[in-house]
Amino acid sequence: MRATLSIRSVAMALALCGASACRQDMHDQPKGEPMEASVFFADGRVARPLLDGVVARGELDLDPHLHTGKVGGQLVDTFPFAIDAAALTRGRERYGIFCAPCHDAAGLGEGMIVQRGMKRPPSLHIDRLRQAPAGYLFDVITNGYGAMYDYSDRIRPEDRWKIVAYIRALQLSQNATLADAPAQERARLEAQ
Amino acid sequence: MNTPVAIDFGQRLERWRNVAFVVGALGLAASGYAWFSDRTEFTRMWLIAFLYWLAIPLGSLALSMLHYLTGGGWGLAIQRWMQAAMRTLPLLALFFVPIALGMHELYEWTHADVVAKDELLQFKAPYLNSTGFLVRAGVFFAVWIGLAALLGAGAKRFDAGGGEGALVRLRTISGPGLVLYFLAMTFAAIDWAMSIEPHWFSTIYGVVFIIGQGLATLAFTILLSSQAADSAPLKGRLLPVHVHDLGKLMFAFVLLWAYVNYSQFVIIWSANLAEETPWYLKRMHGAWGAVAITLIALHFALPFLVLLSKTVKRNTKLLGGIAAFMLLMRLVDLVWYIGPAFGHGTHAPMHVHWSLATSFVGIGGIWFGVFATQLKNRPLTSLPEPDPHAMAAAHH
Amino acid sequence: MAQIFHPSTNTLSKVSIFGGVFFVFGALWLASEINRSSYVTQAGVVRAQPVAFGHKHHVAGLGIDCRYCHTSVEEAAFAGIPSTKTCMTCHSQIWTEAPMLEPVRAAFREDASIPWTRVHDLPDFAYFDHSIHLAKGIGCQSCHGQVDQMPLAWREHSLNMEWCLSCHREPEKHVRPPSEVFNMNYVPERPQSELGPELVRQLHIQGRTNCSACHR
Amino acid sequence: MKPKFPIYGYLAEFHDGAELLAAAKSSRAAGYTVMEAYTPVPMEEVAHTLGFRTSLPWIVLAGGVLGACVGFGLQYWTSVIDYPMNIGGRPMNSWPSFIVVTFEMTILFAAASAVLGMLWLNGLPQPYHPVFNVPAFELASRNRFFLMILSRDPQFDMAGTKSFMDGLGGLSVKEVPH
Amino acid sequence: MSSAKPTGAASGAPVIGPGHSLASVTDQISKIVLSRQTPTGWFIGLGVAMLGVGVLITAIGWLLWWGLGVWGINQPVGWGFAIINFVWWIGIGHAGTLISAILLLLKQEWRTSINRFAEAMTLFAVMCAGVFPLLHVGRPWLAYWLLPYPNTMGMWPQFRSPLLWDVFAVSTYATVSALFWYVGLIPDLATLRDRAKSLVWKRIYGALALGWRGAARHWERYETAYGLLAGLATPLVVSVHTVVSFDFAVSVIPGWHATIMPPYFVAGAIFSGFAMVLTLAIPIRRIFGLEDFITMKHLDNMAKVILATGMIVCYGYAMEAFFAWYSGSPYERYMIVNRMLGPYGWSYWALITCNLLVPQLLWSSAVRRNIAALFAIAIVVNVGMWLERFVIVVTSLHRDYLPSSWGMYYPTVWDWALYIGTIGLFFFLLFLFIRFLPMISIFEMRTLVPATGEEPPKKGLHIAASAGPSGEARRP
Repeated sequence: MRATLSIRSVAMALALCGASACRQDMHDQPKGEPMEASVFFADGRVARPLLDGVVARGELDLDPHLHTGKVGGQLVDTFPFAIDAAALTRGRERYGIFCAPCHDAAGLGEGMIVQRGMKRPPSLHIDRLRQAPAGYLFDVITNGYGAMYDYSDRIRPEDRWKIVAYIRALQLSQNATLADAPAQERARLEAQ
Repeated sequence: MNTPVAIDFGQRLERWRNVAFVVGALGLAASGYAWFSDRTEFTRMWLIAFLYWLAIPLGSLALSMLHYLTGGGWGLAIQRWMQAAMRTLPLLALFFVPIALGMHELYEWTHADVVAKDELLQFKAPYLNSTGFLVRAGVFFAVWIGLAALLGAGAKRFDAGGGEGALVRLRTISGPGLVLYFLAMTFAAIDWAMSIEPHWFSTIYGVVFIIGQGLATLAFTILLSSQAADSAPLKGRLLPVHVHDLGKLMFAFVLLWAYVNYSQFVIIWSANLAEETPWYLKRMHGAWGAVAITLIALHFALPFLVLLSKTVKRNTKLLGGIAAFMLLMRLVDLVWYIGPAFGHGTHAPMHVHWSLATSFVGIGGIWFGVFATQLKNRPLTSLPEPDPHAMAAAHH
Repeated sequence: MAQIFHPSTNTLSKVSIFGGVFFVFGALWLASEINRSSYVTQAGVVRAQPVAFGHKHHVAGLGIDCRYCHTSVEEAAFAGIPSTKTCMTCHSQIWTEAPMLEPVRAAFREDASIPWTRVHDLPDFAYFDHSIHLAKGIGCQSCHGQVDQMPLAWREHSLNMEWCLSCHREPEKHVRPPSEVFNMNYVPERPQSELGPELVRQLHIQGRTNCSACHR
Repeated sequence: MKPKFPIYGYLAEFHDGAELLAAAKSSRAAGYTVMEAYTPVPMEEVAHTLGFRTSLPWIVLAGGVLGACVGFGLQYWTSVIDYPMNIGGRPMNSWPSFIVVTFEMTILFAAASAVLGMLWLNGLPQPYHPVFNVPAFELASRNRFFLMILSRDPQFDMAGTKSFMDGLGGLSVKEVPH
Repeated sequence: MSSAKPTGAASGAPVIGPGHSLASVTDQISKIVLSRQTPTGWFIGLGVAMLGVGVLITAIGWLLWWGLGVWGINQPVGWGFAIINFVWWIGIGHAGTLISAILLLLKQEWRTSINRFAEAMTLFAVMCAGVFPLLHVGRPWLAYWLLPYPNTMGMWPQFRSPLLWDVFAVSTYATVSALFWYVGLIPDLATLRDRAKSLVWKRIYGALALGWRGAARHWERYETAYGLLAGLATPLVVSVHTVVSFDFAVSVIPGWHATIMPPYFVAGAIFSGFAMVLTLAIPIRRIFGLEDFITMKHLDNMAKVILATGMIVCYGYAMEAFFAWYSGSPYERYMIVNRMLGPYGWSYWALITCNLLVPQLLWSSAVRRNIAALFAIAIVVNVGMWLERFVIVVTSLHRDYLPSSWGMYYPTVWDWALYIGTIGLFFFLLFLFIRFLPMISIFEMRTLVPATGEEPPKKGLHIAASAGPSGEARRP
């Protein structure tokens, strides 16, 4: 009897010590951190999907040109903002991140994922795509096309337009004539 | 070892007294010149010198009462010095007159135009006003002189063989007497020194002055004892144990001085309130800052380290030397406490008028002369005759 | 009186006093070592995941950029855990029958979340912001290690506060040009001792070590 | 090493401290140097008669100085060098604030060196000591005073020392076995 | 000595009863410890104290389980009972060190019979005090974070904070008090080892005595060490309550921020500490028949110390009140008005009654000679000093600069339980101590016995009471 009592009390004491040492109440506070699991919401997520009709701050799409690539339901071939060198640089960077895995850096559709079994996308340099309005390319990025998922949740509209601009530059680069190069460059190229 | 001709301390005292009177008179004369040439500077310096010399009689009053209450051989060793010092209080009341006359030079709250522009001074006017100042000064001196007289009478009765009854009476006076001294000195410090900067306040201020007075008194009496130690009648009566006790007490007061000053400083420094810090800002920058560091080094660190040693505390001559040094540092401390108050702004340049020296020796000379006269009126020591047993014990 | 102790107790008692001192210090040292060990910090410990996702395969093998999945890393505090849809962008087409990916497909079908195990979980009272670190030239690799070489992810560093502070106190030792932050194989062009202080100046890096920088 | 004599020393018992002091003085005069006295109350003079002064105050002073250095050094290093942090605009080296802990560490180190130094110099703890072999020694902590001449003394010899100690006028002289 | 002409302070009573010898002192004090018979009162007392310990354990358990919310603290009074009781206990502890160290340095022989007991009181009071801040940190299992050690957070404690000074001051104080107490015990443990009858107790006391045998060289070092410890403990004890006062004074709260706080806190600590010594000594000398060792002179002297320190404390109150007005600061002025007339005004006036008015009775030697009156006054002072901390903490915090955050403080039953619990713990430890260790220093009492053989007692000096024969001769 005495033995069990003492064993029990020792166990209790150890448990108490252990419990106190491991209390991480400040480390894990009863608040939601991004993408934490939740016991409160039925779907178990802290991150809440927007309810119908709710627009997040800064996400109100009032400009159809910017957000859909269409004006009056028609795809447009103009950019909603001026494209400069900085925009192209940004577009190239975003293209490299999001597009190049399939479309490859040159836009030929030979990306690494395609080599691993992804359905091969068309080259960006086919006539259909070269002649397609910029709004079409924007629309494909925004809503997906064929096997390609949409990227609207991963790329902001402004960046999508910059990617489009970069694709335009890519297309130009693959179909340019000597006459398109600036005079200096032309001279250099001719010399070769 | 035994000097064949016994030197009598009384004779030396007489010589010193004559010198003191002459020096004092010269000093007062020079200060008198300052009074006419620059009334403001004179009054300020006079106040510092006055507070310096006031410390010894008042400290004597307080330490005597403390001794009556607690006992201890140390008190016997310096009892006569303290009793004589207490009896000089009326002289110091006289020396207060230039301060009363020069109030206007010292305290901005006496200026009606300044007060009219200053809400805080108007608020404090019920306390900080000329009439109140004078009445309170009268009360302070009445309390101190009265206590000194009561104690003097009691001591006289004890000397005349009053025995235990006289002792009990002395103790009966000393208890409430200490309370009265504490209160009077606190408010005197507020009136005479703190109110030079009338916006500033610190609740420990009175205690700082009281500790300073105790230290000054101990240093003065130790110095005197060390001078008297090898001549009659102290020779053989002043034992190393007394010196050791006095040394320990001075050590304790050096620590107390550092303690109260540090307490005041760190509380104000840490809280960093705009109404308090200017007092220290003035005293921590430029030349005044150098004085502050000097005080830490020489008013605290040096005596602290030296007095740690038991050998030093038992060496009469050495301890006397340290006591003399402490008396000097007391003056530096007072100048640092009060001097910057007259400057404006937080980086006021250091300024000490020459009349500080003349007032210092003027008041001091006359005071010491009167003190020596008082001393000679009574037996020079209350220590008992040398006792072979005590001598033996003292050698350990 | 008779002896009550054996002569050996003299040595025993002396040794036990000084031994006791060493024991106490030894115990303290041990505790501090344990606290910094991977047993407590979990640094270098591979975490089990519901799906055996290989960073090494996806990053080093396929060349996918960090930001393809961790999309918000440049503009938000939180780098972002990819949604199941991101996985399915490719895996709706390739490895569609792989049993290993069944949890992903199931989650996608049922609109549920995959319960990933957090590898880098800071305490809730520490507020870390990815975007500012990238903007000021701290590479992914500086904190997360060579993720491109991790088959299954582990925590490279302890994430102890002393580790955070080691960089905040001396950012010049860790900073790189902002263009190189995603480079997993970055090698400084010039000696870091020269480049670091220059970048700190250029980028106005403050290396804040006051409490409220991280604790709000 | 085998001890030279079969006993540790001789222990003489005295009735009061004055007798002990006198005995210690005459033993000293007789040329004995390796002695120890045991008293129920501290008697400084006996230790001095045995030719002993302690160096403990220096150890304590050293401990105090070390404590002060460690105390201020710890604060300076942590607050100025290792983790400088602006607290309400106060300087990194906030020496007015550091005085308190410096002081406490000084006291702590000095006190610890006083106690440990005393024990160390005294060779304590030493639960076993030959002198405890003498039954009467238990009165050393009550009202008896003892003087022991150790056999390690160069002048020691079994018979001569015994007779010398018998002549000291104590209550008894006993052999202290090893 | 007792037959010599009166040398004591007022009463002239001796510090040890007549007719004692080395043997009788040793036997009488060690008998209390070694005797098989324990007074029934001890068992009753221990039982009651154990009830208190039970309350303490319950209160701590409840607190750990539910968190600090079970206490009455909240905004704006965040300190509440925790700091009040901490300061109260620390203050009580101070008398022990003071009696032991300062009176030793001042060669006040009357300290000898009460110092051991007072030191033990110090230790136990510091233990009780420590409970409060440790629990008040909220997560006591992380209290070691207060110490500077190379931690994984890579940071150090904030040495500019008086609360950290407190950590150092109190832990140093606890350590040095324990050392001082233990060192003082060593020769007595040897005495008990030599007197104990059973081998078990011989071994226990023998192990604790570290083999002490009273060698002259050992005594020399021992006395040196003891004297040095006293010299170190004296400034330490002053520093501890000074630091406690800094906890308040370096802040900017009206009612806390006053430069007079350090000396007045130290005096207050001694005031309450001596009151507690009286509270304990009066019944104990009665129960254990120690009237020869704790004489009327002790009681008289302690009463005088209480009176003196009480006057200093009241000086502090007076300065606070005067400067609250003189400062001209509206916050300071409001603070003192609120203290006197606000919702907690009752506590201020109760405090004035306990600490200012009642101790004035001690001016009368008739009161000082009346044991019952002394006991009652001591209790009143204990209460008064608790009230002082209540007034300082609660009235200053509950209405500070921001009227919008004014509030009231109501201690809960758990606040009271913890407070009562620590009182239980204190007495529990004290009862154990007086049963198992000599509550009076045996070897130091032996030095008070006339004619120990070292040298005959000297005649007292005129007024000098204290520099008795043993003082100068034995103490370094």
